[in-house]
Amino acid sequence: MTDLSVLLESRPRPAGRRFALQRLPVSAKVAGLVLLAYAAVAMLAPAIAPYPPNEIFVGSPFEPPSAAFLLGTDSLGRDVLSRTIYGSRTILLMGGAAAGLSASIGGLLGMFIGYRGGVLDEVAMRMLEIIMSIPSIIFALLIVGSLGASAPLVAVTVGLLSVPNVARVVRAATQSVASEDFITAARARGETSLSIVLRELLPNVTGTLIVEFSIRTGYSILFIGGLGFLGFGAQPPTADWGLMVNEGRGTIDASIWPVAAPAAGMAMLVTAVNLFTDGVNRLFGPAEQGGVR
Amino acid sequence: MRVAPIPRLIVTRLALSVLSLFVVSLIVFSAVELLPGDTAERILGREATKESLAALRTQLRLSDPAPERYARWLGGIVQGDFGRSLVADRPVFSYIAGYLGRTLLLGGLALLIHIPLSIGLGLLAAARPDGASDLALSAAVLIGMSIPEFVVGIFLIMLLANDLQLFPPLALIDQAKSFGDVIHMLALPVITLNFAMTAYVVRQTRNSMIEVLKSDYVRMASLRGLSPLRVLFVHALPNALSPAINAIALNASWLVGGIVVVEVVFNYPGLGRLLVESIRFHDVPMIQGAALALSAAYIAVNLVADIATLLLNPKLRTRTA
Amino acid sequence: MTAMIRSTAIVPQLHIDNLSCRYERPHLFSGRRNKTPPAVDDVSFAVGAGETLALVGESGSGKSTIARTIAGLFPAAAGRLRYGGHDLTLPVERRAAELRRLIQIIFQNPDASLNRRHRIGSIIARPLRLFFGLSDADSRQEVASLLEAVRLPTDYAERFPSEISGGERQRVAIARALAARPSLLLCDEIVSALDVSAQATILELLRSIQTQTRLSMLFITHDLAVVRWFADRVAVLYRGHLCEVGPVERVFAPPYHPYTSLLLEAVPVFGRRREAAGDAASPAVTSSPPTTGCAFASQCRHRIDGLCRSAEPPWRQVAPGHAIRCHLEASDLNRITGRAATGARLQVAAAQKS
Amino acid sequence: MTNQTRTGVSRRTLLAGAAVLGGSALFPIEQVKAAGGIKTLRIASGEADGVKGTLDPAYGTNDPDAARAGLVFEGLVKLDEAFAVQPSLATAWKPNDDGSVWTFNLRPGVKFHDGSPFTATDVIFSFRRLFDPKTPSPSAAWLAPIDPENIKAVDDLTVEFKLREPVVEFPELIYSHKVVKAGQTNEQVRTAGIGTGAFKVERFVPGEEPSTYVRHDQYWQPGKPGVDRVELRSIPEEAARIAALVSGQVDLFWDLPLRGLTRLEQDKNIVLQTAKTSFWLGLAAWTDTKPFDDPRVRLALKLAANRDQLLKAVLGGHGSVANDQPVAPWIKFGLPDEPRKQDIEQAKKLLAEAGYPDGIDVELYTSASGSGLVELATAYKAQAEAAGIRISINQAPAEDYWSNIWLKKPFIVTAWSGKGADAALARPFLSDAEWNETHWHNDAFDKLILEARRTIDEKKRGELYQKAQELVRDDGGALILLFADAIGATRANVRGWKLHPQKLSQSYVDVTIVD
Amino acid sequence: MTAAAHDLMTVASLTVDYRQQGQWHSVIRDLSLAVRRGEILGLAGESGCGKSTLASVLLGERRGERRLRAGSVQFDGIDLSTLRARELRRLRGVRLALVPQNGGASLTPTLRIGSLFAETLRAHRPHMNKAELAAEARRQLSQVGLPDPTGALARFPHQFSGGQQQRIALALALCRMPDLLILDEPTTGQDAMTRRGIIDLLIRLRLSSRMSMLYVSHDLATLSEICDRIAIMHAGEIVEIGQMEDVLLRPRHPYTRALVASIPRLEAPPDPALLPASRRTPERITA
Repeated sequence: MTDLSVLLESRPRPAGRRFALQRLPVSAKVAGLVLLAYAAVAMLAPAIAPYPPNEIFVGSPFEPPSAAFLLGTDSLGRDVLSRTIYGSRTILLMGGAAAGLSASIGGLLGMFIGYRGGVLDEVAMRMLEIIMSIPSIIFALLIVGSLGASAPLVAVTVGLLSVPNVARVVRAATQSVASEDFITAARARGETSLSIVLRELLPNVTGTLIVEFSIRTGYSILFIGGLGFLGFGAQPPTADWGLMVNEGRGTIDASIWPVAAPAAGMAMLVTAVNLFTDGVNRLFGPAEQGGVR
Repeated sequence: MRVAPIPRLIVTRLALSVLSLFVVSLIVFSAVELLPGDTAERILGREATKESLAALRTQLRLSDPAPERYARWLGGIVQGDFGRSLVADRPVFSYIAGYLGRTLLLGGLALLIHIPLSIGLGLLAAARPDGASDLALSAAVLIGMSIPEFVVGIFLIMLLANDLQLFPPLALIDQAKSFGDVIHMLALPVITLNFAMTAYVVRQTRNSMIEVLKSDYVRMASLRGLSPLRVLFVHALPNALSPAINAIALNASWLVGGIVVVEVVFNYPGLGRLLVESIRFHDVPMIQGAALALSAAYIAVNLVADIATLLLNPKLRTRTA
Repeated sequence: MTAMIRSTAIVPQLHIDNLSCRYERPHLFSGRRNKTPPAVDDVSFAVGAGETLALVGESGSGKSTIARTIAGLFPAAAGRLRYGGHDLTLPVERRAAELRRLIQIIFQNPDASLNRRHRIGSIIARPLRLFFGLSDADSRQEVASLLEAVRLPTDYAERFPSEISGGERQRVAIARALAARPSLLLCDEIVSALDVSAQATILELLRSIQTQTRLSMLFITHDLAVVRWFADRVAVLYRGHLCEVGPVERVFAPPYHPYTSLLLEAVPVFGRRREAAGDAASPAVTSSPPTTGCAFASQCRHRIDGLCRSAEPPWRQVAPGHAIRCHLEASDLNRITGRAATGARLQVAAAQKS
Repeated sequence: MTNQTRTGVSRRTLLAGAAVLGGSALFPIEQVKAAGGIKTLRIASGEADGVKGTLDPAYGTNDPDAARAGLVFEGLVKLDEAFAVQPSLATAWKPNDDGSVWTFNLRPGVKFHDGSPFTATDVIFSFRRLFDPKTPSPSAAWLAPIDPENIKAVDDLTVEFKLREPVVEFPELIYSHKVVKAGQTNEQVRTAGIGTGAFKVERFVPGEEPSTYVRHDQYWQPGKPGVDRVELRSIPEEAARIAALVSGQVDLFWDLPLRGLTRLEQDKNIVLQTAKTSFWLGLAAWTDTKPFDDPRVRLALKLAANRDQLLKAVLGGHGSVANDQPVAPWIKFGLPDEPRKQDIEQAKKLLAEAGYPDGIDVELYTSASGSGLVELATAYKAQAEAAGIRISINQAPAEDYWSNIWLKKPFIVTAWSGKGADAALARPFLSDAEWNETHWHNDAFDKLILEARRTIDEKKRGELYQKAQELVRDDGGALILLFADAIGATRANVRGWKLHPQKLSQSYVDVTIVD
Repeated sequence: MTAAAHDLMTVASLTVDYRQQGQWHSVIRDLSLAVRRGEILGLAGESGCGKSTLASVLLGERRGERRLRAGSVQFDGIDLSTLRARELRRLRGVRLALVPQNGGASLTPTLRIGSLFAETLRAHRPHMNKAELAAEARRQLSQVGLPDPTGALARFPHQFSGGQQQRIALALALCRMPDLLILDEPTTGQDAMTRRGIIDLLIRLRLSSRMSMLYVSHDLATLSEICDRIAIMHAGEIVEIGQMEDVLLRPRHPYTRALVASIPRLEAPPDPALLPASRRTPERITA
């Protein structure tokens, strides 16, 4: 007993640091597996889809599900299963790209203004508030309407529209971190702003960024689906889920499958994304504000 | 600014919103300018001839430079004149009022159901955190939220209107003869919207309620021997509502813009559809009017939410001693 | 006046002359500036080489603000600050690397001052890289000896802050400060968030480091008992105003500034139950101190009505290097405050010590 | 109150409690006459025209416009289901020898909605305003033979058109041009719409749905119309339209989707009507542009199509296959011949002969601007692939299709509404036609048309038109693939309505509603 | 005289477990303790030793993540663990009250001080009218030395300073003059002056009433000012208990000794013997 601290201080043991993923709740793990399955289906689409997605009259129109057509056929006799499988590519790519775009630009912007504060922060926040006070749908319709609907454009548009939301959340997270003493300590050491943002701040808002990314993924998928449904997204004959629902709904009485399959695909995907979001949110602490819509 | 009492909040916000709306109009105008094609082409469509196009362009003064047209429009706005729709050749204001009214009616009814429903469910979930009811409820609302609203709408029409014939499939509110009819007609869109909105507020209410139930003051309230009901409704609930209100405000502002898909599915003549139509026709004054109305509604919703938050939170309402 | 409150015995290294600081946030859209009373008002003191100056005061007295201003983290509204040949009025971003290295600051809460996402080794290595250009490999040995210096096992370098106790975290913060090989350490309430046992170890550690390195220290605390045994000199701060400065033995002996006296009375006597209560009513807390007169006037038990609230109190040199800022004469102070029970008890203690 | 939703009443009782909350004052619901005995016919059109909507027959080009104008206004003549001209406001008409002067006898005793009598002045006013530069009417282009200054009132009930050139089928030319009351301003015509039709405007605000009309008590056909009131609205979504009809929210449609009608066919409360039309869908290629400049390529394109399959895919079987010429066999002067069969080998051979042994790569533009256009492109692309015609589909925004793509791109999907033989041939295929979407210049064809227009003799004229059709079929740049049927549906209690093959010519004069 | 006669609260062989990540861990082990009638018992220990858990168990609080594995807690002869919620409620506030560490956080932010008093008084005396309630609240507030008690009733908790909030919390706890007052670190985190004020209040209370108190704190110096007896708690166990002077001035248990030695005192320097021998500091660290 030479050292008091040995006697007096209770010292937390280094709990074998588990990977973040392992600490996710079960529901989020299941959701993660579902998302992996989606990714696999999307990547392997050419291999697993029984028919080419856009080939018409592989069967007669509106065939009910059968061994040949597991999910039946649509009005052009196309295989609904194959189209649904291919549709996962479009939506995953677009949703992921949009979310990635908003999380990276919004994240950087949020960190920067959150850290710098002052007049820059005031001006930037007002600008963001103003942009957010225009309902995103107006922007989306204007942009997609003016430049022509194409998958990359829709993804970029939806991504950019979420930038203010992400920036706001990340800014708030940054502010609470930026007021902590380790940031002050870094400043006192004379670290550059860039170094502080990247080395000190970034690791501490990673959780927020991950949560925001997954929130934005769910949001983007729904938004892109809605645009597709309104005819402002992917264009026929693309196997796009929103578009498929729109195309199929006129003939829903003849066959429900052309609507039900992409709808279910979308619902399950977004549910999985949301459950996953929920899990990472619990893991990394609350990053509210944005909501999922 | 949040420490400011309510009147100052309102004044500041109103001043700011004027600026916001100005920027909105500028952005929207520029965006429309970028659209290919022009109003005359859109109006005349396939039947257009060179002569009729030229005549219509002159009539609508489309060949004036863009800044001049914007300045003319802005000049009108300052005097309370929203201009005339290029396509309808009627004052924009008369449209905005009606369409906005209907959008607000639908959105309002949706919120009327939404607020008690989602807060109630949130409290239910918070009653036993991670219990069976909490998990089931969280899962249910999460799935509800994850289905795109157009899918929900389509299937609700199939199920509740076509098969069970409980509600009319379309929201043709002009056919309503009483307020009861209106509610009956709007039932499906209202349900559809609630599908989308519920989860977030339930989650917020649940989380903040759980948080508040763990707080010192709730603990102390029950340690002072107060009845559980009093602890719940007087001590816990008012303090748990702020995040729920923010979530509701987010939903409400989502409603303002996101309602367009639901309007399309249920054939409801709301502002969102007017906007989509106007974008199709490049009807600049109408787009401007609709965009401003939507933005103003958005700003108002957020202002109301902030005031509610202020009212609920004495810390923000009064100055610190 | 400035000279009066400076000890003649020290060779000043850090000079703070007439420092004032003010918190105000310009509001962009209202265009108004929030007029707040200064957080630090006309404060002057000096810290000598190898000396420990304790800055004592309650929360909100401005003591942390002073430390931050010295570190260049907060702008001075007025006043002159110098360290050796360096001008300290510059914000940290514009200071020379050498100056940044020489002055290191340690914060109250080690949970907040260590980046949770970095391993302890990398936290301590950071100043080594920044100031001495050491690569990660080169700094490993240095980190190990710094850990040893603060009596932590060297394998702690691989741990994250969450995996060690609060006291250990504070030692990591000290090691990080030492890594820069500073000559002035600003310690901002560095033990007040810790359990008493951890407190003792940290204090002892700092003390032994100081004896070996001749570090100067500005030691900020509200705990008089710590000050009594840790500091060379004491400066007492009340709401941004300095009210008493002097060598620790002098300050802890009569005559006291009325505020110092009150502070001393508040310190519990260990192992003796009190059988009588003092004046129970808490002093009326006003939201802002008076703009004229003595800052302490409204709480002062020996207030001279008419004078204290209207006129700035003068500095009175009561002993060499010991100054009190009060309208009362030193003899009066001695008479009034010296009789207080604490005073008596301290005199006894002081006598025992000497 | 005739057409209540089936479950409306009980539902409403359930919601009676909710009604207490608000009361109808909360929202300005357009008050409908709810008095007993008023029979309201609720019609829905497919297309929506939003705030662009008008009653003015000078502009009315889209479905809802035409439907509104059809309720409120009447023309001198009308087309029957076989596209033959029948009397309307004119009781009789006759041309001079070469068809350059036409005299119309007007129906006596006809009253406008405001009670004023219908006379020759109104006819002259109605036609002259079409040429007024202040009324940029798209119709003016068609009516070029009319000289507005040379429309004369012979007497109160006789009008004479002195044309710039002879037009043998002048009544067909003007059947869609309605008569408005003289002296109205454009704005009045647009929204007040004083005409002679069976219904007068009760409420019409462009962009506000629905527009409502009440019976014209002084209508010239005794005992008509059969309903008291008409409610007209657009329901663009096909599924929504069907649902609304099934649930009884509307009574009548004339613009139903051609595919997926299962639900309506099974519903006992719904009566479906089908009519053959000459509305055609097809592809148009510029005959002056490679590779379409070679007639063999054009023929190969035509041979590559499997028309029966297209009919099923694009129209769900509700239509007929076409034979690359625009006049359907059931239309007057239509060429009755067997449509082309798919012949991949022949198509390949033709392509090889034309110098494309490896096939051709072409870009085809389409858009969702009309029903079936995208499906047609998709389906044809798949079929043509076998013949070495590799198509990449470029889908343009629907809004801009007719202004930016049509007539501006060399290979597009197109569609033309049903017309008489002359219009169907002349408007797209005359060398100098403004809408020559195939850039086809065939002097023989031009001559045939012009000659037919001067030929009074019906039989001869028919032969000329049929020859012209053959030329289009064999040499033209248009793949005219399908004629679409029109499908209409009513609730079973709607009687007396006959679906007109032409959207623009629907009439509700004879409709009654039984309880 | 039975134990119950002079012991107000008795804890016998208490073991309390907490559940963490699905596993139960003991935070209190086989702990026995008694609070005698009219005494002030200090419970000292460093953070994480289980003293706040003990206070909570003594108040009869029940939580899902916590279980009493063994032993009993008796208040005036009543076993708290067997009480039904309604019976427990009748005890709380009336006979058993808590002053929490953070007075500010313990006051519902949305309620005015007046309402807090009114509801607390009314919960047990439903017949008081408004005027009586206000009068009683004012009396309590002035008793704890809050300036302007009348005005205070209309204000919200956040409008008071930390020290004042703590006084209000104390006044609320004293509302019904409970038999046992449990104070859980009531002065931690407060300024010296505020702490002094609260201690003075408690001393006055001790002198004027025979109320029993359990004062939980890590601050031995403060405990020594007011406690009759002191119990030293370490890692879920009581390592030493006895008269205040005995425990603090003549500690027996090594832990108590180490703890006492590490306390900085104004009067006496720290005992160098108890401080660790300084290790050699590397020469590298030079200014």
